Amino acid sequence: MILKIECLTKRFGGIHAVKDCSLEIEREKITAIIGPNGSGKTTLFNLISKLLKSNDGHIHFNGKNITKLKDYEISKSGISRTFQDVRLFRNLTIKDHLEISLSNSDESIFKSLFKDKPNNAERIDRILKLVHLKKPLNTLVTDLSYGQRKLLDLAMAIAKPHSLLLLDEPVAGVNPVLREEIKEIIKNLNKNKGTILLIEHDMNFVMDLADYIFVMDAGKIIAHGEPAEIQSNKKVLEAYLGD
Amino acid sequence: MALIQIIVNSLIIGSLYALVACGFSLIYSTNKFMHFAHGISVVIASYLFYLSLNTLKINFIISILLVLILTGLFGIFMYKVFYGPLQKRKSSNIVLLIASVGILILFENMIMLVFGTTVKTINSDLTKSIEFSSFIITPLQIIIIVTSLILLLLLYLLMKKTKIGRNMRAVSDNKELASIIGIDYKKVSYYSFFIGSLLAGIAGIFIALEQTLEPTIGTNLIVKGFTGSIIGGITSVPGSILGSYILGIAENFGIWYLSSGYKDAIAFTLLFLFLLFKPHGILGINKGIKK
Amino acid sequence: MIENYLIHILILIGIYIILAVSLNIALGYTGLLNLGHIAFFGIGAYTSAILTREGIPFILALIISCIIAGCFGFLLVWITKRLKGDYLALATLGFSFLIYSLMLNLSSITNGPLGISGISRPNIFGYFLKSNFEFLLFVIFIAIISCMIMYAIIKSPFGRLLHATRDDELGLRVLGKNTIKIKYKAMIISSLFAGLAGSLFAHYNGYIDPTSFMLNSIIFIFTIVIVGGIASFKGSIIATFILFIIPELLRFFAIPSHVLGPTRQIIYALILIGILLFKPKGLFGRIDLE
Amino acid sequence: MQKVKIFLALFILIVLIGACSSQNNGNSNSQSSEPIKLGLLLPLTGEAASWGQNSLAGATLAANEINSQGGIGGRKIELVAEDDKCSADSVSAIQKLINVDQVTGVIGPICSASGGPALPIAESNGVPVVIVAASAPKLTEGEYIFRVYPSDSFQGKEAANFIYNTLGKKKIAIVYVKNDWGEGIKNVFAPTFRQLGGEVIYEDGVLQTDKDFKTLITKVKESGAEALYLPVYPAGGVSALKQIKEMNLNIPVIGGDAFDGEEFFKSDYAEDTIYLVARVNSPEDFKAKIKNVKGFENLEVAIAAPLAYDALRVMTEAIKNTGSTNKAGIKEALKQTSINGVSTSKIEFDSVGDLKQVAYDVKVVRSKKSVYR
Repeated sequence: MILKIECLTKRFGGIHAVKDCSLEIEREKITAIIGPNGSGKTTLFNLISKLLKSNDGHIHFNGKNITKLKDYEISKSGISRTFQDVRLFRNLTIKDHLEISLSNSDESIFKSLFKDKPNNAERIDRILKLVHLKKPLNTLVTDLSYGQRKLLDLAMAIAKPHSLLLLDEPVAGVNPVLREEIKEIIKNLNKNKGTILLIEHDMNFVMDLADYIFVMDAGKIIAHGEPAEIQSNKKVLEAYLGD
Repeated sequence: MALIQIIVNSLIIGSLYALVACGFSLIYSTNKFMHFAHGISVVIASYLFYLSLNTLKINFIISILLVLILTGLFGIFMYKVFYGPLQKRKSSNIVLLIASVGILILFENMIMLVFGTTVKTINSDLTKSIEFSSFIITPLQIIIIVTSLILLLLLYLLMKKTKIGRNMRAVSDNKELASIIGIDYKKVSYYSFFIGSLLAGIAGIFIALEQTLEPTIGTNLIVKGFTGSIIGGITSVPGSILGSYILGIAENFGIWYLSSGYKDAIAFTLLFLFLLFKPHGILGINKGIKK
Repeated sequence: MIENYLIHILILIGIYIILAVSLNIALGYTGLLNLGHIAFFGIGAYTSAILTREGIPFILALIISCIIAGCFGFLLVWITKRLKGDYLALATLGFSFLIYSLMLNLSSITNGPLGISGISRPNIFGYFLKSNFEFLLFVIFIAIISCMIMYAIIKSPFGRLLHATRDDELGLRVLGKNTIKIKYKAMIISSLFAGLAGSLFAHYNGYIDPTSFMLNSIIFIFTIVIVGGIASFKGSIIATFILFIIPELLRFFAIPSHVLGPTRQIIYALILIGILLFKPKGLFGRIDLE
Repeated sequence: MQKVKIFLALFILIVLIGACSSQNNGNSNSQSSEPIKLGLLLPLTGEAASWGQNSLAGATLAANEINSQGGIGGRKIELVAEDDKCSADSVSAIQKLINVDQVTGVIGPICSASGGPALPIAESNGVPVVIVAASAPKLTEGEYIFRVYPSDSFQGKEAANFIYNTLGKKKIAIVYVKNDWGEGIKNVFAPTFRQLGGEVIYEDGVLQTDKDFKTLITKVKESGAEALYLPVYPAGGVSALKQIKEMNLNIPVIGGDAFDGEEFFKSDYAEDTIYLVARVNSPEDFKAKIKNVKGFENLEVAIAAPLAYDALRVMTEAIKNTGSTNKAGIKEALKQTSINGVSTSKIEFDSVGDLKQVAYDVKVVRSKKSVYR
């Protein structure tokens, strides 16, 4: 068990975006959180990666309590994430983005000036092949298509040293061909022992991908289990069809 | 006994700062950039008033109206020639700020060319002092304080009750949204510059009567007005007036205990403290200021 | 004889290149809207002048004034780290006004409005830089070293983080980088070199007073970076040349002397506004702030 | 990285071209007939700009008169004016005068703030200077620096004597402008007044940009001072006097020499203000002559005009005595030169370079005119 969340709560004024959420993520498994839009999935992600401060409850990662850590500390402790609306550095190139993700010694001026920089070229190529991003290294991110920007965001999350990968709606607004490609990428990430937690509101994308599924509605976890159980679960259908 | 006189002095200078600050804050809250050249609108108003009274010998009341209208138009001229094109190109606030200081330097030196650098004063019988039991004040100073307080109310009503005011608040809150629901933010910007500069006109006339005229007083005036706006809340026009009174009180009581040389130091310290601990000021709205 | 005057202008250009490039590190590369840069220039100048007046050798005084300017840089970021955009610019402007009024009022240390005069020419290991030409060589040497250091930092992996902090600070934090610490380092580098430039200015001019660190000079140095183009190294260098040579050229025009002064200021203001209106990214810039 | 190297190499190249062309800075003392250039270091913008205009008028008048009598040994006088903005900008201004225009001598400055940084440069380049009005005591320490206006130390002493002995006021308040001129006068006035047995009951400095003195005046009223010594500039001074009248502070007000100018007399609040000024005669016929100098028809004439006029004349007199434009020779000549000036009857310099004979007049403003008290 790599990630353990206990009754995590987040209130915006009166309304509860996330209410007493508890869940556990198994190592080297693909776990998915599904639920209709506005069910608090993204808020949960933002609480885990500390873009938002929780009102109470706590989070354990690799056995350590990370509730009190700052956002960059949580990222440094091994959690990488992507964003639904991709965040990239608009004046930098693909190579820059991956160099920043890969390096962990660039924050100290002395090290970054004098220490001989490891040649990342080979690692960058490997990652770009992994995410099927076939673009010259020095293209500016502003010249990339929406899909390519998604792939680069994924590549950066993979490049950053991590033991848990959080994917926020990896295929939202992506053409069907690319959807399958991303599904493939996630699959072989998991093949070489990657632990993945992804959010998706599209149920059937997740069904044959995830090993374990949690279903959220109105900020609470209403069901969890193997994909097969979830598919037949009445409460899940109600939440989605909203009768 | 002198304490009451200090309070009166604070109110007088506070009112002058308020007259400068409210125009600046109106323009800032609508257009979201710091119009530093507002200081020169005040100076131009003073010199126009001097010109029409002393040189052209125009009647007092007509001169006032003439100066107010001309200063308002000067505000629109500045927006049309300098700020409009910059905003069309979506220049950042910093670029607009630097442009406004460029405009300040430009017109300050033009005035110096036209009117020369010697000190000018306007004599008026409004400055015969009246001695009360514990303080002394002149009719002009009473008018200044009363005008400033009336303006506090008028501007509050303008912003809250009138159509223009509502449009200004809408544009200042969200320019794109405002234009979607049919508010022509260009026209609103023109209005804000006209009214804002007209307020500068009022400030210019009173400063011409109360103090002496020099081309170089623009910079000092706008720095004090901007400090008053920050203290009161730069996004709230009535707040900027309140902030200016606080600045007036702080300065006068400050130099009552310290030397007069510290007057500006007190203002800058207050500015810095508010920027750090209460950047949206007393009445301002905390919108996107903190992380 | 003309080259004495040329040397004088080149010395000032050398000093202001260090100042402009160091401002660009904070403003252009890291996106910190620092209107208070001239305060570090003033702090460096006054520290160096006061230390050498107390008999401390020039080189030591130079280093100490850089360090003290750096500390003030750290202080400014620490104080304003919760602000952004307009309010950060306002706070830094307030900071420079505050430093100005301290220089004016702490007469026991800074002589107040009288300023400090008779600041000694630098002596490096016993060799006095008497003539301007020697001083110019010294300034060129320091300017080249400073530019190389700053250029190396910008081109290093750390430099990439500066760009990333400007473009999307949150995005960078999610990649595990402590952006507050990055901003501290950027401002310390920027203020350190501004202090260095201040010290050189004090020892060249031989006289400093608070008025040379006020609004006109705040906007002058800022305009150099804007005209050159933000986040453009050579932009800042070339713009420093341009913005120095133009006002000096005006001295040669046969403008009737009693309108000479105001006309010069008007032409300067028109150039500034013209650049902003017609070449917003500046001469060599590719980036704008928002 | 290589982009910067090319650029900085270019930077060094320009310098070397500039530097190696010639290191000689021998001053041209050719006897050819081209004009003798004299530099004017004056504040053409900023707060003291009106003084700059006056000096310009005075110097131009003197030059025109000399040129109409055939110049010096057949060589005409040519004036080159540079704006020192009454600040440390004087450094690049004087650099241009000395190095580009290769002036034989410099007239000015008006403000001590400009004199401080600039005069040492003239001294080290061996260029003779006759200061028009910058009155900070230490400015004339250089051997090449002379002055046709008394140093501040005189004005402070004279004012103390006048107030204590003539006016008979024992408790005095002093409000001075916080700049080199104001501070210089206060530093001499206060000790002198105490030595005479008087008491400086209130002392305060105001910023040059300050226009609101009501709280200050309240403090002066509270202090029970019998008179107010007010060495400030006219801009602040007129405002202060207006507020003094408004707040019924009925004690005599004594100003510094900066009040001596039509711009001050003509203001509506200068009535009954006493001020001390070095006896700088500015006779009416001289003012008339100034007014018909081209470009200065509507100038409000102040003492800077006769001062600049005399400064130029004593410089040209020294050049005539030296018989050449050799700067060192002119410096020596200036030490012995003595002329009948307009501003002061006899212009002669003491060992330091200040006027030997100084007289102060006490003047008072009566119905917009300045008359002797």
